[in-house]
Amino acid sequence: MKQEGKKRIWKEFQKEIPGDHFFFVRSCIRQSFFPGSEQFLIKLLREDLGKDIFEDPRHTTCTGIGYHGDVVPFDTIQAVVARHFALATEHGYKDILISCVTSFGIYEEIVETWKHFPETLEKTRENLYKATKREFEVPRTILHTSDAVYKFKDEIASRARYPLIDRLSGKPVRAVEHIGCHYSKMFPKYGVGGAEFPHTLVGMIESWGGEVIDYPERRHCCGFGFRQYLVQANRGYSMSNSLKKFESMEPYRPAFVLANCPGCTMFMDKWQYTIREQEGKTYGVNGHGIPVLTYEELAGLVMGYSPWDLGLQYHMVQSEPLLDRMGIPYDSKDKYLARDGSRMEAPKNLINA
Amino acid sequence: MKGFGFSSIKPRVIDYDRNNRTVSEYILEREPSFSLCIACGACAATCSAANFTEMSLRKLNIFLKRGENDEVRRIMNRCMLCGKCTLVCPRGVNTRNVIFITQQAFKKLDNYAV
Amino acid sequence: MQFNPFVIPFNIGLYFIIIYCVAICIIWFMDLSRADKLRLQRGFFGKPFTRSIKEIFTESLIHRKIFRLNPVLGYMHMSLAFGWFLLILLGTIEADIFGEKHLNPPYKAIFFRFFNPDHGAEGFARVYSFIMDFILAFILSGLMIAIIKRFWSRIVGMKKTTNLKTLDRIALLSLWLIFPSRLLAESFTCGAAGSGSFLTGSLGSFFAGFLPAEAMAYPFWWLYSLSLGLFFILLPRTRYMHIPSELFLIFLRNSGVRTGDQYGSYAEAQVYSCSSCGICLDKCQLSRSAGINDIQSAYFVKGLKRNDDVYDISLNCLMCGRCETSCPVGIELGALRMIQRRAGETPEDMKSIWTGYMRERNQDRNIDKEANKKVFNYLQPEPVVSETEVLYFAGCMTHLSPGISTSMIKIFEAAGVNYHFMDQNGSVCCGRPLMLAGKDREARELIQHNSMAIWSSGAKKLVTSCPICLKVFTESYHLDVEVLHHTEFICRLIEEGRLNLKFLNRTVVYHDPCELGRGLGIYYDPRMVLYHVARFNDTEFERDNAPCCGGSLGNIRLDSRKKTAVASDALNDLARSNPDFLITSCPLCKKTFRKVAQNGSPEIIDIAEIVVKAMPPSQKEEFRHNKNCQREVKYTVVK
Amino acid sequence: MEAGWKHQKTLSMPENKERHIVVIGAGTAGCTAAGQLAREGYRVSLIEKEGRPGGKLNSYYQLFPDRRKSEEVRDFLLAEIDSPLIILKPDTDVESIKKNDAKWLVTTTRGDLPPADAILLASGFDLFNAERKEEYGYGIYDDVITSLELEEKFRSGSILTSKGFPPGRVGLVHCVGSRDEKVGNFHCSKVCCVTAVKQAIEIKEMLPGTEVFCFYMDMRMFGPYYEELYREAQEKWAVNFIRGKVSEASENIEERLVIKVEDTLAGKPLKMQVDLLVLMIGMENAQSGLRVGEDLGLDVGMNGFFKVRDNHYGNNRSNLTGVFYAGTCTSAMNITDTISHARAAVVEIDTYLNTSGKELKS
Repeated sequence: MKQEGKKRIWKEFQKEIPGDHFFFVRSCIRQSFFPGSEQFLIKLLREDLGKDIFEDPRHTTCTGIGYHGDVVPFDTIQAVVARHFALATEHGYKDILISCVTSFGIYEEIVETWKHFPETLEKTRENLYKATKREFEVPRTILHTSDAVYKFKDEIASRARYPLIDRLSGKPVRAVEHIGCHYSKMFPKYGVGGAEFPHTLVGMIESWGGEVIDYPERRHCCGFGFRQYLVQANRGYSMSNSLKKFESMEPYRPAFVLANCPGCTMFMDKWQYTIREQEGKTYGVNGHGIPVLTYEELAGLVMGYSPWDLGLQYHMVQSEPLLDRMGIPYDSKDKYLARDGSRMEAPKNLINA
Repeated sequence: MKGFGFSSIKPRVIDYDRNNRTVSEYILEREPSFSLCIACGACAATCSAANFTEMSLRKLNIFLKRGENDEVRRIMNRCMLCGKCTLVCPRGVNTRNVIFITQQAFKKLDNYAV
Repeated sequence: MQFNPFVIPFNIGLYFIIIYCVAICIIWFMDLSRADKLRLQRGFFGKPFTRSIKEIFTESLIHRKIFRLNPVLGYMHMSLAFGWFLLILLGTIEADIFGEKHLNPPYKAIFFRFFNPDHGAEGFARVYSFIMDFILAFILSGLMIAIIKRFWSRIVGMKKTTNLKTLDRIALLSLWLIFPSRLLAESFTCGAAGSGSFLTGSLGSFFAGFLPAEAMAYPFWWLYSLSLGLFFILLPRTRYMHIPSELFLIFLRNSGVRTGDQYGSYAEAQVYSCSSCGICLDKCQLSRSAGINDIQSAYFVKGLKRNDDVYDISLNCLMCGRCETSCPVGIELGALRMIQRRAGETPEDMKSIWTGYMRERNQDRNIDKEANKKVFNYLQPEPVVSETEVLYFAGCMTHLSPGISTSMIKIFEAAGVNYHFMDQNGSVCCGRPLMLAGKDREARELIQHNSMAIWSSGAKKLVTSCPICLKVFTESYHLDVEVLHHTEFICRLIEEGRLNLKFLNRTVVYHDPCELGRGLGIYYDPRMVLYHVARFNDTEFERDNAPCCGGSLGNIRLDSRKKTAVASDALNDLARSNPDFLITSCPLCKKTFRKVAQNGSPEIIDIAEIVVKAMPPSQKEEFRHNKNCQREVKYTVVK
Repeated sequence: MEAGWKHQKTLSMPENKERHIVVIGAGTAGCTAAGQLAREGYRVSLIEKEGRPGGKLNSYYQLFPDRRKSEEVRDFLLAEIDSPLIILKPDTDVESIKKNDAKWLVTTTRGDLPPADAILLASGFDLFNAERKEEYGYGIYDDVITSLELEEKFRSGSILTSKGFPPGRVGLVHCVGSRDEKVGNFHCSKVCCVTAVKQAIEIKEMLPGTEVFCFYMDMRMFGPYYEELYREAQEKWAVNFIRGKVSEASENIEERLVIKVEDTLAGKPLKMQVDLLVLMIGMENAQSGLRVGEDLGLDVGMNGFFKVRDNHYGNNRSNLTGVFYAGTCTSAMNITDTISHARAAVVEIDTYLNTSGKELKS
């Protein structure tokens, strides 16, 4: 495989990422399943990098799940998104930083629609005004949080205390990345590196000292597919897609999966449990599962923050094997400490625990 | 195994590298015209059995060449060997013999003779 | 002197072959089905016996059929068979009259001259030895031809001759040696004794002139005896086994035993009765047009004899029946092939040569594991139709040549026939193609299905346009309706005056489809019809000698190029007289011929189509207004 | 619709030798036209950006359908332009073309040319840049190559994978950059199908043991003996044809290519490993030609090729009087059609220059 070939493509798809003043909108899944990530993102940008990231408490879900589940019509979701833009406009922000790839895709879709069909923009302005007396400007850039982390990946690398190096062999830790479909498959120009060979996560892993594996089913969807997982009977379809990916990555023995989409992260993490129960199989080395991390979690680890503060313990697949590899010290006792210092009951059936 | 109310689905994909294509080779060396099929479907359109079933010599041809043997088993015996297909084939494939040998081959294959 | 060691080889051979023949006949008899046993017994003490004797005389000795086919060949066979027969017969009588005592052992008759070099040269004795010499000369002349045929087959007007295996060669050699050695042996003896007639006598005296005849004679008597003995010993493993087995076969046949659909005594008797004369080779269009020279019946039967795997050979045949009609021994070659097709491939353990002397039976070759599994279970019963007089079954192939079915509809309408188009929306196959592929069990299912449909219709007549269907309807269906091919049906309509046709002033030749002609012997009706409508040209390629179009479903293996080759040769033959039309009465033949038709060749149409051409316009239109007209809208579009 | 030209054609009119025609591009079309023009007595300047004439023929191995060596045709072209009336200018690019009443003033990188009476644009085609079809990973996976690179392998006499082994299985992907809205090409490049069939046969000739697969959308065997070649590939060489456009390629752990394609005739997706993946890249209007066209103000059709005056009877004429087209700058063509088209162009020019009143009546 020729790296320069990929680099050539990455050059073609470089997107403009502003360095400061982000209007932050959250992800439903992330804040409920691994809140540590978003928490750390804000800390990272505000405190460590000293950037201005603003979050308006009045902002809501983008209703994307409803939209893809065919219960929210396009006009409605346009209005909801427009409302977020209005909030941004009110606070004078031009760059929206979106925590969820689904939302990200929807924002892109809507902005593109407005570009090609200006009348829909007018209609939305009208709808929004009627409903909320709010007005808005279309933001300058639409960013995914992974874009922001990508932007500062080298600064993070410069503060790295535990770079992605295998403590035993001294070799780079080998990992696979998974890009959410709605990040760049719909509009390659919005994704760093385009649709076929996105650079977002590859860039992070490589600049933090790791090595990325390109495996046959890399491009394949994790199976999240709203219609599939929303109906219990259809979840087999959803799971089979993840299964396909794991089967395909297994021979490469990846140390972890890095994903930039809430849905992908959640499902590739949780399906490993289901698959173990149903097929009796796990895909990591010596019977372990493969930890699935968000880029914030990875950044945190690299920068030396405590895995429990980052919320790694809330994953189905526990990351101890990875921590050992990276030589990150931890104390499993502190995993489930409550605010008052008392220990909470640990969850059952975890993998790698 | 726990009851999840769902389970994983067997992939539909034709895994060319895993499939067993010995039958196709068996046929090819006995009926070379087998290779000439362009899947125009004339045979399937005129087929007497296709009136009543999903029998399609066009598909049979493809499935054989891909080694999708279960698919072939499913339909091959529906043929009445009436020979209309042979008359309409634009490539002069001896279609009747193709099916005839296919049935023969699977008899052997299923007795582990092929 | 009544004995001499040199007769021993002959005796051994003779007694071996007699025992063998008796034994095999017993085995064959035992293997017959009960019914056949009874038939044979009844046959043996009844009219069939005399018929058999007559046939044995005309066919096995005189070889009448071969004579008709090819006089030279006929003479050759006759001289050898009949001549030898006379030689033995008269020899025995001779030994009886002139010998010292009556009732001699067989060798006495054969080597009579040796034991009685001279029994007088006057009166009756002189005449008798003349006769004996004459017969010998007769045989030798035949032998001469045989030898010539072997090396320059064309001289006797045969394009091809069977090629032999080693054992056959030895047997042949010994056969060839028998009579020359007898000639020389007798000549020397006579030369020494100064006896003998025009052949042995003169030749003997000539030799005696410069050779020690007395001494020379003895070795030749040895040679004579040896070659006889060897010939007899080898007989069962060579084609000459046909001589004894044909006798048995004739008895069986005349008492009404038939091949049936399983391998058994009759089949085996037939196999052994094949003399590999090779007459079938010239008849086979595959050798002539397609350059296939290893599947002809002679080779097929030989393969059976040797227990080779002849499955592929059996499949690679048009089943046109040309060889069968020409076989002088009257072997049911088609039936034998069908048995093999049903049996499938010959398992290895069946192929051993050494089972030769006491051949294994292979009835139970075809054990089908899923024998009870239905394959066409998807067929739904046909809707019951209202009372009709005639049920019309076009057949699969006719649907690819709709000119025929539309013409038939016109004819029905014109003649005011109350009919129902049974397979208007596509037919369920009649089952014949499956049978031809040796899949009788599957065919049965289709037969069952169609039978139900036909019964339920309550029709009196079943008319089909496809000879293939017709064949299976008549032979394998058990129907309470009269089954007719459309040629027959049209013929009747004409004879009943229900169709008035104008005479087309065009010349036509007729091609007899295999299944219709040789298959079912329907030769009269199509010709009757054609006499009515056009100027009928006879060709030499008619009736039994009609060529196969090459498209036959009988051949599973033949590829399309070779089919085309067969078709175009056949078409050229038929079209020699440049007629306006080549008429056939089989949709498959029609399509096959059309494929190879040049712009020079005649228009190829079905008999039904020319009949429609011959209808006066008024009648052509009539069907539109006819009361019986069904689905008139559908059929107003015939142009 | 414009009125036809007056038909008063005569062989090599005496005044022709005063006339000068600039032919841009010395490929198949350019050389043929130049030669024919010289035969008609015209003075010709033949401009070629490459070092030598012959165009793409210099890089092909054998030509379909009769598999003759491409050099043969190339040499025929060289013979065509071997004439005192033709001045060949290799390594030369057109800088500008100005119209001065009836004359054309052509400035090249090697100085000005004498005023020309007509311009013949024979700038030919560029092959589609396979990198634009990212999903096939051309330039990323070592064993993904283009049809042109395969031709070079044929010329070198050995077909090896990047690891230096003869490939056990080769896949040929039709319609790469043709009939593909995703890369903005709606047109069919016509010759790729038959090229694929030809190359499949050539692979089989060199490596009889190799499995060869053609992945096609439609088999467009438009020319004489193309269908026969297709049949030969199936019958004699056992080349496999799978109807379906390859969707993506990737590498497995043995670094063997894995391709995904919908087997549209089986109605199922198909997954297969191949050692070599050949992309049958299509034709696009040459960039060099487009630059000239832009400079002149020539119309470009929606397929990116130059727009001819009339698709049926004016397909050598441009929207400018005195500027003519020959060959693949107007549409995808095979060599046979290109040569005919070039010859037709000469007739057009000749008729144009020798009819009363040089202006087009339209």
